[in-house]
Amino acid sequence: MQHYSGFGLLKHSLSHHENWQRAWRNPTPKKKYDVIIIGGGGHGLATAYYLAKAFGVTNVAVIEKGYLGGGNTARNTTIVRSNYLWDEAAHLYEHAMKLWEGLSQDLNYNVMFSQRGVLNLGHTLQDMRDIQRRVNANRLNGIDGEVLDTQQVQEIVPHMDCSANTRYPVLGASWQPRAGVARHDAVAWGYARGADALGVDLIQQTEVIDLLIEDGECVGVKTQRYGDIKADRVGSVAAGNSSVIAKMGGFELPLESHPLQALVSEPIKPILDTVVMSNHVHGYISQSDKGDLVIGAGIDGYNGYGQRGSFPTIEHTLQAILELFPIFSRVRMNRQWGGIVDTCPDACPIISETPVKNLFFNCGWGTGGFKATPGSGHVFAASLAKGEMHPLAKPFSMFRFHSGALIDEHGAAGVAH
Amino acid sequence: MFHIYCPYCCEYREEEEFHSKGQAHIPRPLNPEACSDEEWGNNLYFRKNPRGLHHELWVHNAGCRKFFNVTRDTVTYEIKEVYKMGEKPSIVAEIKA
Amino acid sequence: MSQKNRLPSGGRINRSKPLSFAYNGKHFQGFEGDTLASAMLANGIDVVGRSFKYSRPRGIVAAGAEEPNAIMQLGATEATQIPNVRATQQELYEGLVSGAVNGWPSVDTDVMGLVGKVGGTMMPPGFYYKTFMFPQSMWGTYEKFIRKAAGLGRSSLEHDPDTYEKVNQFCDVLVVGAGPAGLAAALTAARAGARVILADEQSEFGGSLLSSKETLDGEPAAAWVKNTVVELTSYRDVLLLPRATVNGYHDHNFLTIHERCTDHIADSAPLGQARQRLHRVRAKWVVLATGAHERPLVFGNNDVPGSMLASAVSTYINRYGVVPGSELVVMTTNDGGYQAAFDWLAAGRKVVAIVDTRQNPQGECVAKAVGLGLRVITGAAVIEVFGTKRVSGVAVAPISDDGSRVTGAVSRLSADTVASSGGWSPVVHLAGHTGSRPIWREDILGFVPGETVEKRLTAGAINGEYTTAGAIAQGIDAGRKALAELGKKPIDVNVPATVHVELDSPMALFHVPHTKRTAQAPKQFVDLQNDVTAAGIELACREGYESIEHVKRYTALGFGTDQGKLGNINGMAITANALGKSIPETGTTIFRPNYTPVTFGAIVGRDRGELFDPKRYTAMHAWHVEHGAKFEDVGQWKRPWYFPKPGESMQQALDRECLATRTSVGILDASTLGKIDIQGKDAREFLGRVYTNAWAKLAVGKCRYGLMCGEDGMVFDDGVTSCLGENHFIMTTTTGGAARVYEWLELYHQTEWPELEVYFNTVTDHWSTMTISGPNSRKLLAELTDADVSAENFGYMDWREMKVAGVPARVFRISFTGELSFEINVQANFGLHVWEKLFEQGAKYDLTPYGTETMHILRAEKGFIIAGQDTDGSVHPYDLGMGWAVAQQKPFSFIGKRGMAREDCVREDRKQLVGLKTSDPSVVLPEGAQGVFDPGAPIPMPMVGHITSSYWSANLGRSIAMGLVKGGLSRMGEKVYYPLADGRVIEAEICSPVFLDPKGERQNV
Amino acid sequence: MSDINHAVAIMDQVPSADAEVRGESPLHHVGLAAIASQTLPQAAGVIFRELGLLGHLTLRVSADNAALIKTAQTVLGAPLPLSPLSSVQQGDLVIRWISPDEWLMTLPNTQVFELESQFREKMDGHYSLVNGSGGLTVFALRGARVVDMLKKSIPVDLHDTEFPVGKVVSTVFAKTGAVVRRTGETEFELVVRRSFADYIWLWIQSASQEYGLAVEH
Repeated sequence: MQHYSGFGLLKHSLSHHENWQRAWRNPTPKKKYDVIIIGGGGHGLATAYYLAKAFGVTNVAVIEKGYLGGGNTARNTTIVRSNYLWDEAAHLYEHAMKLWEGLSQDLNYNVMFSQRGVLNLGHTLQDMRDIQRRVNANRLNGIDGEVLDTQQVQEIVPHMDCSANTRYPVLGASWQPRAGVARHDAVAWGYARGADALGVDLIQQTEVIDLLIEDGECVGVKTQRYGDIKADRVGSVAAGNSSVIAKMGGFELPLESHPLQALVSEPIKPILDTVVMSNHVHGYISQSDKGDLVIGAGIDGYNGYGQRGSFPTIEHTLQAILELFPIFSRVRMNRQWGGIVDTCPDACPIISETPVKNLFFNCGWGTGGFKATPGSGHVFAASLAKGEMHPLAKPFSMFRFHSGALIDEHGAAGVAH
Repeated sequence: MFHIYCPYCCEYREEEEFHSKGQAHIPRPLNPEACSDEEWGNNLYFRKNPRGLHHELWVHNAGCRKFFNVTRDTVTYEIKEVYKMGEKPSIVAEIKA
Repeated sequence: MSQKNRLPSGGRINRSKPLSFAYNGKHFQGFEGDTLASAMLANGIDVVGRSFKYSRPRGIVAAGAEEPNAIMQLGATEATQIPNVRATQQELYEGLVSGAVNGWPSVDTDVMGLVGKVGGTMMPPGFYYKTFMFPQSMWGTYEKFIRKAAGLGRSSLEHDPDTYEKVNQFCDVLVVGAGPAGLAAALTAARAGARVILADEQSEFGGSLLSSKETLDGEPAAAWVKNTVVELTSYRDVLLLPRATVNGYHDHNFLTIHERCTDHIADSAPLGQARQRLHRVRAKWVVLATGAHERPLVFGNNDVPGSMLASAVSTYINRYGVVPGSELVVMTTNDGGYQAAFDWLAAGRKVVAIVDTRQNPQGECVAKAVGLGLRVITGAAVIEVFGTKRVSGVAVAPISDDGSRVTGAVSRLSADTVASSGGWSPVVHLAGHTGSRPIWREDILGFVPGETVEKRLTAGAINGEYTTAGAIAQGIDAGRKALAELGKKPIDVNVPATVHVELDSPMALFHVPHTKRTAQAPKQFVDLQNDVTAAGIELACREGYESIEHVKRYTALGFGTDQGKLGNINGMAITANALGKSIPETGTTIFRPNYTPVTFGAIVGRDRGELFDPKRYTAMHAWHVEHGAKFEDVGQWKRPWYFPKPGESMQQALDRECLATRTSVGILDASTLGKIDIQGKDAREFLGRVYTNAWAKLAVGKCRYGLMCGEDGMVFDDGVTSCLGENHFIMTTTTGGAARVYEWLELYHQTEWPELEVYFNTVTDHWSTMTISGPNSRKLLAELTDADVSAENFGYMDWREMKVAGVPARVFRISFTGELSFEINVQANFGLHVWEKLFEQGAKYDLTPYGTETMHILRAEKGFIIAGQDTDGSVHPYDLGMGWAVAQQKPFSFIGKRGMAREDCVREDRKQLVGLKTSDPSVVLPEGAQGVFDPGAPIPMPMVGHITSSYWSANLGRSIAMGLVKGGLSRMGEKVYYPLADGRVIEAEICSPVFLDPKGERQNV
Repeated sequence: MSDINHAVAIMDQVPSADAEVRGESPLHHVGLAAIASQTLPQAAGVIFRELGLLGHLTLRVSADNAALIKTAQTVLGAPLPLSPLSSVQQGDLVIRWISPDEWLMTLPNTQVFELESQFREKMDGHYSLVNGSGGLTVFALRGARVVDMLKKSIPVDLHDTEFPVGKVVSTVFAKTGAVVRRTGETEFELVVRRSFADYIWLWIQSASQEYGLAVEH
């Protein structure tokens, strides 16, 4: 793999950048693989990368119906944090956080992971109880976190209205300094380049139209473009389309795919240096390196695969933002869009075996997928490599919805992020 | 934003007056005690979540407060039909063999 | 001030109304009717900004929404700052203050320009992915510089003085765009009596006709526009919206229109007026007549100021009376480009040459040009521009007929302006917002709207129909189609006669060749705002970023505030060429709202500040305010939190309120509790199904506490329900849970058990509820009623009807404090009256008002839970030690019964709610503290549950707490440790949550 | 006076005149009288009046139950508006269609108990009649710009062909709800919940600003 560096840029500038290698090949698939991953988003590509890099499984194909990183990886608002309430979720997201730190170097691809800190605001007494509860749990789980009072919040976000005369005054916040944002597309591309270099075949523009199942065992996939492709194990990482793949396997998932909308302002000069989230007034905001204010909130209430939602959601989101930042009243919204998020009843993912042997699912990330990308990929890769679930993944079995062992993170996942 | 015909108010109203309540036609088991954990869990949580025609439950919560069913394409967002509680849809997704 | 490029006559500006404006601190003059852009050009301002990445000088390119360069900072005061205003869309007003958004020390002499020149070669697309990685710790520093360099204008730092309106509109036909097609469509629909909205982003209706020299029915085009607008104005059901951009096309024909009401008057709205108005439109039919944007040509240094769109040159001359230069070279791939030369010549300035990329163009305009003595160079192209801050000359060379390479010697022409026309791109943006993908048409070399499920029609240039007569005909046709669908009878509208001009077919040219290979040629810009070049796109493709979305994201093509209106089609074509694919194969990126940016304030409207969210008040709210209550937000309610006396700390106030209630009598405004009236012969049965406990035998006149669970068996609400009559109950819910519980009951009634004869009615607001609590409460009540309220006749958990202070009331003898309590309910219209009478009468008992905090303390002393604080959706009744409230033997399987029997719900070691006494009674555990059994365990420590409620109890003279503890109910007397952030580890002992009066004697007296 | 033996408990909730109890409408704290004295209806595009302290009764009964409907109409001495979104006004009595089995009636508060008693006497079957007088109030709005103001507040088509005089809709009003009835070409009436009355009053003031607001009392 061609090494990326400032020196490399200088060298290539002398040859007018005409000699850069391809970041990844465009191969035609083999007849059979050890592992096929359905879905070339961040999680799928990370899974492939770690399969090859960490677990020595290189005979792997990632099959993507569109283009790499073209789903929620391309549409999320790039927030990365690990301050989740319950042990199971906290450990999984912190596992991801540790991989984020150093990911650019590991991939030799700058994913611009910017640890600028995340504030989760509290506006009611119960908010503050929940914040105390979560931060205390985080600290005892070895995750950085502090509870801040209004004054401390104001110091971190000088332009936010922390006065007492707002409808829901800011009473305080939880603060995770190690949290932040990353360049979403770069994550997919970095993993793709890394996986490709280790021999993984990335098959784009190829839709899986069925699963090959022989007496209860998954032995591969049927694709529109290349017909049948065999595999010892198949992992579905299809996010919003997971229920569609599950249907091919003859079972249902505890999922509903909802539109999740986000928007950006026009680029403006730096004015917000951290990530601010509020469950109560229901919105969150950060500023990209390009200068756009990146804004989002909750999912739309109905099922939707249209990658778009309803306008009132945008209105409510911006109402929340102006409640927090009245000075942004004259800033303008440049663009809005929507993704398809597969939400679980307990706002936690599914990383699981399925009723079909050798068929594994990684889905249900709802609004919390991007931040988990490295950890999700790593534990799913471990599970696919060994054929049994990684300890961090075990609590996220789809069968918890039978036993009742849910992990309710609605509090921590209150607004979509 | 959807424009939804309320079968009780008998006119189109804005989506803001309604709430989606998810998949329709999931009757509560008559004898829950007879359900295994698996059956109960399936009834409680597992959903069709189709890409395409979807029969879903909506409530006109800011209007007449009646619940009713909507058949909607989850990709184009076209509403194909609305029908009252207890009625059967006339438009259904073709069953994949 | 001189306007050296202003023509003595012509255009639609008012020379008798001069307006002065400031740009970068210098003062200039323009006229009424100018845009900021036309006024800048009139004054010979060439450089209006610096480019994003290479910091190259940039000038005005276009005359409308597609302008990529002239992005200004506007505003005379801090509070009225507006970032990123497009000069081509900003009408000039007296005293307008503007500035460039970047460039240091100034946009003319910008040091970053040097960096751009030197570093530029090291900044190919995605360069930042390839560097700034080492050392890891440095990224934060690199990032600061990147952020500083990026961004365009700046946000105001003060509150916006203006207001923004939002209006819901409904119509039969919404016509988007008031050019020839749109006007015709609107007229056709309006004449037939349809409800029509016609919106156009410009200050005047007319679109292309405003800068056209065409005649319609022998008169200037403007006359036809005027007559049409006059007729439209005469119809009652027609709404005409100039300065109103349709920005978003959402599902089921819902569109948003951003109307700029006063932006053309000042940077802040006159008193009493809204600055902007957002129309939320539901249209039965939509006619898109959004026109087309001219495509610039991509050639070397095509970003040097003085390089403009051919149509823009014509617009500035014909509409604004401004000639943006003196020596013009036109390069065109089609007949349309010639008009710029004709207009330039008519304005009395020199046309150096018309460079037509076609080998042998035959259109009438060619003959006309020759006839006018203009030099027409065919089969050639301008391959490069000379100059830095203004075009000084161009390099012209013959090219192959497929436009792929230079075929001969390069000659140099001197010029200060290059007008280029690469043909037209229909404005299909809105058509794509609801998921429909545009279709490529080879005959017009452009994308047109694709199939849609929406009730949408299109007319005019958006369909590739570029003649005025054709556009008007299509507009009329669209209007008639809509009328037919609406069942309205059309009335004829005539297509005015126009002069027909014979046209030759255009040439497909998206990337002008150079003698050097693209990578080595001077920069050929595709997206000016984001500094995306043809070489950059080819590099992205070489590196494997092959999807058009990859190219967009890797190079930032179309990411600007113009969303690539000029560059996208050229970019796609160059991508297609680099990949050896066709343009349709490559496809477009997805079009999303907004078409042009929309002010946050306009989207928010008046739902901000005081009106961000309702404040709900009880009938006694004014009294609470008067008596110095501090308030707590509970849902949307403002509830008294506590009532401090002057000089009192919160804790002192709470201690006083608690003691007064336990020793004499206190009063709580409990009106916010949800109340649901339930009637019907099956009411009892229904209660039995939704509550966990039994209701079959509750006698009339009695009250009972109940727990409500979801199907998962987890508690989600609780409250007291009383039997008012054999078929009549009143249910109370938590304050926050009222709406949810009511919908829950309706859901089960309407979807599961419609056969049960029962009706539910919300009566929360109807009753004022005041709870008097404490040993003296009976005395106090007795003094205000004739009814017998003695223990014998009015027992615990009974309710009685009586008059209190002369007001008919229902009084419930229930207690959330553990004291003798009476909950007095009267019609809310009389609530304050009774409340005040209680205080008059209660003075001698020192009747003490208390708020939610004291209520929480008093109930905690008794171990009563608060749903939502002591529960979080993950605990069932047994976890709460409230198995006594679950009637397993009920015949019907109540909601929650099956759920709480699931494998995981019957584990022994579930977290269970217990009382906790700190070993040091003076220490109050913080709520939210996490407990461990082994304080010495290493991180991550195994946690066993958290503190849900914790208070200082003045009555007990110690701290008390409730919390969840793993297996807690079977660990009485054991110790739990709570390590806190400040390093303290607090030791507590597990105990019963009932800290006071376990036998309940106080409430039973 | 307690009526505990009946299947359904009703109570005369209005104090007798001699009790000297003052009733307070939800906007009592605003002091509308004072504001009214300072505003000029002639100059205003929107004219506001609170019709407080009215009797509000909600009748729930299935429209399919012909017998009960008939009885109800006899008791009311007025027809129940059976077609969706319609209303009936007869003297002081206004009956609004809310849903296929629900009607909201307003009448003088002092007549509520009498009517409740009549129903209990005559109606035999599955229905409910609930007194909501304390929880609801009526805002009467009139003026040349009332429609424009309402267009900012509710997502309903108010064009006279779509919303004729007499039509009733329950809908969202800003961030709460209201029952909206057209009482004249430029006259409307909102039935709103007590706890939201202040919010809606604030909203109406703000939304009417550009047209001029007057208060009547």
